[in-house]
Amino acid sequence: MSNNIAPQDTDNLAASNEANTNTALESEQNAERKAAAKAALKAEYKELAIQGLWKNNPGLVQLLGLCPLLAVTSTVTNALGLGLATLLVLICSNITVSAIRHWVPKDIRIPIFVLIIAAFVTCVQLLMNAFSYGIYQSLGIFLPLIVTNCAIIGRAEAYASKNPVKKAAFDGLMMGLGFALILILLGVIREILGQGTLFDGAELLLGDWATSLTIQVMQLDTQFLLAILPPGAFIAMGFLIALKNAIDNYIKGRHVEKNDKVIERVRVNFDS
Amino acid sequence: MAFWIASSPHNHNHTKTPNLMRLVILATLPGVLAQWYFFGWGNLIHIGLAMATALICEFIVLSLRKKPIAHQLLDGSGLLTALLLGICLPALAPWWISVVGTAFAIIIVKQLYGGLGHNPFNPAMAGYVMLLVSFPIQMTLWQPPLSLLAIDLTFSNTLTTIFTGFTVEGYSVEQVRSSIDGITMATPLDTLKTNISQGFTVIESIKNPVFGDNFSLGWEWINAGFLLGGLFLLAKKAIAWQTPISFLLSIFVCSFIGYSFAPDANPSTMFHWFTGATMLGAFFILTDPVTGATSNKGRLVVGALAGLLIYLIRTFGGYPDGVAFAILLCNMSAPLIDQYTRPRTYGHEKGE
Amino acid sequence: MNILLAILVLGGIAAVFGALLGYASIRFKVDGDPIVEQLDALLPQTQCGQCGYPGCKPYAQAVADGEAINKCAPGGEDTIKKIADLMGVEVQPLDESHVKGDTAESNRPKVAFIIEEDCIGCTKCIQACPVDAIIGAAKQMHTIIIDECTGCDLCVAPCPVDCIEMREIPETIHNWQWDLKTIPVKQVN
Amino acid sequence: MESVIERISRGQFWDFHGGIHPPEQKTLTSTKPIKQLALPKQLIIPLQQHIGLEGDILVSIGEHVLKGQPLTASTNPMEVPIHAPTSGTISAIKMSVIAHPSGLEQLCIFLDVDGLDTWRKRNVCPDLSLLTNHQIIEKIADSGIAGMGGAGFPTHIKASSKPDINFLIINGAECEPYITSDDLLMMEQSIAIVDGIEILDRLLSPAFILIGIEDNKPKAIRALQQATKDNEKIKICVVPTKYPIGGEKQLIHTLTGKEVPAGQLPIHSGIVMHNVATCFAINEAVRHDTPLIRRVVTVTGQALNKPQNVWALLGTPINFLLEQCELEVIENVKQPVIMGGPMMGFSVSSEMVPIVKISNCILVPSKKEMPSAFEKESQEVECIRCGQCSDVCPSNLLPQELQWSAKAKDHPQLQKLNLSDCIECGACAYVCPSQIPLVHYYRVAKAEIREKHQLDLKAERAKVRFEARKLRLEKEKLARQEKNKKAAAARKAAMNKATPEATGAKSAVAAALARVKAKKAAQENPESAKTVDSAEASTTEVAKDQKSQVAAAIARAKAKKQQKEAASEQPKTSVSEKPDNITPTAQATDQKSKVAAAIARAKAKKQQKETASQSPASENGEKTNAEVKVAQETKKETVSKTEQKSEVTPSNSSIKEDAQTDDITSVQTQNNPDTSTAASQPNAVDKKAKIAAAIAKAKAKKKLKETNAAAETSTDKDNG
Repeated sequence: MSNNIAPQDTDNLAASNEANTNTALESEQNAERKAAAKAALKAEYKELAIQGLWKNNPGLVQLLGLCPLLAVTSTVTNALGLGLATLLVLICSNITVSAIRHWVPKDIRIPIFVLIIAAFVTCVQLLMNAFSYGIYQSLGIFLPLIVTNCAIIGRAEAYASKNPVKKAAFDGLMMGLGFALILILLGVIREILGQGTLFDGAELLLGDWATSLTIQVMQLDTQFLLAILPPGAFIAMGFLIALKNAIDNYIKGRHVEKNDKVIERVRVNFDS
Repeated sequence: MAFWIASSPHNHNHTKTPNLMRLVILATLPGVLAQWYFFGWGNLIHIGLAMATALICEFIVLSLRKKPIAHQLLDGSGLLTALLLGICLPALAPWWISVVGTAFAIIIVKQLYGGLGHNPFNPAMAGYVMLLVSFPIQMTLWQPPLSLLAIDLTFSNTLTTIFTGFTVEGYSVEQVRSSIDGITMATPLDTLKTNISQGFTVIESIKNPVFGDNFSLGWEWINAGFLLGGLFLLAKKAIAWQTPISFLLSIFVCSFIGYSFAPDANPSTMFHWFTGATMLGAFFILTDPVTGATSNKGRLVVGALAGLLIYLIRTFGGYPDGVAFAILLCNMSAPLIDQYTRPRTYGHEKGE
Repeated sequence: MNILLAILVLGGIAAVFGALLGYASIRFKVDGDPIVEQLDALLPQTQCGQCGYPGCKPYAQAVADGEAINKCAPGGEDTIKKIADLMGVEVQPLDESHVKGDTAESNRPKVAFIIEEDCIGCTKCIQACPVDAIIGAAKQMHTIIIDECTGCDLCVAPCPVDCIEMREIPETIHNWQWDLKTIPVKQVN
Repeated sequence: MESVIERISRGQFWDFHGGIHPPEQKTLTSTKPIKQLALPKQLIIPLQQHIGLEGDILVSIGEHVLKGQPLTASTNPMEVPIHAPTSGTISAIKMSVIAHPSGLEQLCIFLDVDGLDTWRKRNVCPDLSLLTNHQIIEKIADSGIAGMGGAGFPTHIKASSKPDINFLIINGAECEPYITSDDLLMMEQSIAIVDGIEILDRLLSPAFILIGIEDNKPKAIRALQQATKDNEKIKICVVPTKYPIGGEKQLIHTLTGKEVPAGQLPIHSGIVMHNVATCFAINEAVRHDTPLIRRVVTVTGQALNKPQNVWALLGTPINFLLEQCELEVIENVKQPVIMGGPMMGFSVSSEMVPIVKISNCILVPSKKEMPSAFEKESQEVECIRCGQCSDVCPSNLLPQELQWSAKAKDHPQLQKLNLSDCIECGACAYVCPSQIPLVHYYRVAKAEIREKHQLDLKAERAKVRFEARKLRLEKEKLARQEKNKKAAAARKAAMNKATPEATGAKSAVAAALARVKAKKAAQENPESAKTVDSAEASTTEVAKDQKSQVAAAIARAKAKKQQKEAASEQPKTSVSEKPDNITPTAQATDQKSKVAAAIARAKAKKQQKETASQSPASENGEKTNAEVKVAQETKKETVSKTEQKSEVTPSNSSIKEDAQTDDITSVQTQNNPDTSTAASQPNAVDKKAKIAAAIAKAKAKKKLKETNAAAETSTDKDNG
């Protein structure tokens, strides 16, 4: 659940940028500093992206929000719908939480986060109700349940409440994308195994033009019901996590680095 | 002279797990033969298919896990799983049913949990339940006993039906399953359930030819075969007596209560004992040591619980035969039961 | 009217829960920080300083304050696991700079030993020993109380004549651990 | 109480949980009488043959001992003496492999048998009523009797009278397969056994005496019934044959229906149990003044041509027994030799392992009869939780769960599952279809738990010492500050008032100092003129010696460091062939060596001066040191004396290690011929010679380095 990115404030960087002096030398130095800061910032964003999409993926690693993850991924369309909704809520809530982070008392931050998230979820729900009623219906209860999705409140607590708006937004985007990707991947697996199709019912989400998106991957005589039922989702999820760990181990095995075995020791003495 | 160093005891009674497995496989023989006699070649073909699949799957997983293949492949546990699954399948189910079921049982239920000795669920039953849940149509392709069939089910006919869905002469599975009167038939349990839900009494419904002269044509003899095999295992002390005895007693008590309250809607104990997979479950599946309770008291509790669950599922549940579900539920509760039925150690007060 | 009722009800609920929370915060108040004591109990008490802190207690304090849990080399994986359990964090492998070697031999418990022939009685090791396991006086030969030595090897470095070395505790039938593989099997004739 | 006896007289017993019926194989040996053996050539007598502690050795190498003469003695009640099993000469006292599953060595006395078998003087006691109970117990203790059933608990402790003993149980239930030593003893020596029981009866005065004996020993039962027919108090209880009914707890439960509460001894429940062989030994000791020097050993197994029971002297190496029973040695085939029975015995690792007080059987199975003892590697497969192990466990444990926890090293869970109640009977491993060596897992786990416990204790002690030290250092710091303050104040005061009194005092002190100096000089001159190898090596000399040693040690250490540095630099220079690289390093070493040599020289000079001027002043200080030296020379006595005193343990241990250090230094010095003279004879060498050696060594070093530097590339010559 915890995030390994150390909270860093770029506000003071910006401040230092404003305090430019006129001397050529200093401006040169400033430019250098700027470039360095930019590079650092870039690296930081890159790290955020890696964390969200792979290393700290909310679905695969943090195992957050499993309830909707397993419940609605029977088809790609449903998965996409919920993934987008979650993504939207995550970005918006992260931005808001980050923006008001200096004014939120520590003791009541959780209720406040929940209120913010609930507000955005309601917005998204209303939007979906208005523009893609079909998917709104097929997602059912899981749409309002986004409020209780731990991934969202987890990011608000672990990252957004400690970092500036821009980064929080990016973090929300990446985490949301990571979550949505897993949803879609699971949806693909389950839909192919269960029905042999892909994007079945995409028109519910994307409009009538999307009817043509539906692909018949393979012709099944009978549905493989297990894949569509929740147990199948659990099993598929287990395999996805195993695959992710296997890839990680493989990468780790290739980068075995040897650190110097230096022990910094302290003399256990008190008279010094 | 050189010396062997070993830890005591230096002697052993020379029993081995593979031998135990082989003994259990051997004990299924009467039941399997009865099944062949009454229902034809279908189950034997499925057993063969399942065993081949089991060996292949075990080989693949064991080599992936870098385990001693020769040692574990032939320990008989995988074959036993395949055998039990093959016995349970409907005789005319398509070939891929047994392949998918066995692969699921071996790879996911057994090996992914760590292989022999580590699986919390009985692989055969888990595979069966998976099939039942996933492929309800194929898994109800039960065939009435040969004597009631209009079409002669020879070996070749059965083989082609399993692989293509049609007999050599071109009859479809549905046609094969029809009786002489042209009515599609189901198992006695299924028939009874349907009839009772339609308002027939037990007496009325057992007039259906699938019930035969006694409780259920063919099935009673298959169950008797498994009972025989089970008694053989008991005599050999290969299985603990507590589980099957308490299981059968529990069914007896439940059905007796049901029968005495509403004889019209509840069949007799003998019907419960000798239809479906009761005896197979009692002596071959519930007694699987890996997934059952280990203490004697625990075994009694597990058996009783399984009996109760089977009765409840058969009487009130959505499936006609609840053996597989009941056993999986018991597997789940076995560790908890073990926890609370630990024996008192010598020299300790109770509960110390 | 309805609105008013709703506000009243919600307000009432809020008041009740607030009171409950307030009571709980008083009733279940945790005095002090017992976690340090618990951590200290888990550490092996070799007082070796390999973690970068002067003694086990300071390291326990540091862990409680958020220091990495994987710095105790004498405790090894076992201690790390216990600390992780206590702190509710992930188990980490032993800090790489602390890994001494993979062989079982290098991880066997050792005690310091003074080569008395070479000892000049400088008392430097006595000052270094965190548990007072060395006895001796200035210009007198020193010796180690084997039973008290924690094997921290802090006394090795200060010795000006290199007369202290770490030796493995010899195996006897009293501390033998049923490791049948190590028994030498003799081939006679 | 009555009901117990009623039940027993009806022949009804309680049944304990579990148990197995392994093939008995007792007829291999039970049909032949106990054989008397010829004397072996050499006996190896371990000092410790029982639970408890080693005694102090009474004999020395080369001493001739008589049969029955005690070899060790002690005052500790947990120590049991050992005796010479026959007459002969002590040829060695050294470490040797003993009868222990670890195959580790322990101190043993080697006795070369002279073949005469001469007894020491014995006081045969025809009438026991002349002896007090205390005397009898003393006799038992002096005869070195320890429980002969297997555990080896000192018998005199168990025989000391305690109030309210309900049951004295005599264990004749020899339940392990193959073993028939007690069976044969009961057949042949039933009268003596019953006499021994009567002695125990007198000592303990129990309410009932029960002899538990399995129903597979009909001859022994008949013999005992015959021997006890006059004694109403002794009841012979024929119990069903089942392994492990001969276990103490199991037999108590079978006979009395009582369970010994966990963690308690049977004595707390008013029950005392003795083995039949122990009863026999008690009778021998008390009536015939014969200490425990021999016992019946079953030498059996199908690998032997003549399996039989023998009277073996304690200390007989097993290869002698195997020879006597005609072991078929097959070339290049590993043969398990098991001391004890097949269920609980341990395999021995050497043919020189001696028979001890607890060895009741030597089992040499053939591959056909016990294939599992010949398996190359463990046939272990995964546990399938069949529960057979818990069905046979006599302690009603859950072996399979214990096994999982033992593999996972989950010690709290193991303790929760009562691992400590496991009697290691091996029934679980015997029936396990997965061939899991369960007992071995438990033993390892038990050892780990024990060690963990000890480590915890040690850690706790270290913590306490650490805290104490912290406190002490802080206190000292405060005290020092206080002292400094006071001293400063005093100095100030003294400076301020320079009274005549003060100056007077000062001059008096100065005069005294001068006098002392003069005296010192007077003493010093003749002393230093003398050659040091004069016989009266006084304390001053030792002191000087010490000083020079210090110097030598420093010089040696420095030299070592140099060597190391040089060694570490060598590869560097040899790898890189560029001359630029070599020059600076060579110069650096040169400089270092120069500096080191200079320091060594300076120190040596200083030492010389100091020793010349101030030895008497440091006389007192050095005295203790001299004592240490003396102690080193007479270490044997010190070892034996200091061992009991915990305060001096460190010095004791250091002395023990002394021999080793000598070796090490000599090894070091061999590398460096210059120092060898200085180091190898630390006590006798002239200090000047030593200092000279140190200086010479340093110089040699320097020269070597210089030549190296000059040669620049030829670093490989530097072997110094």
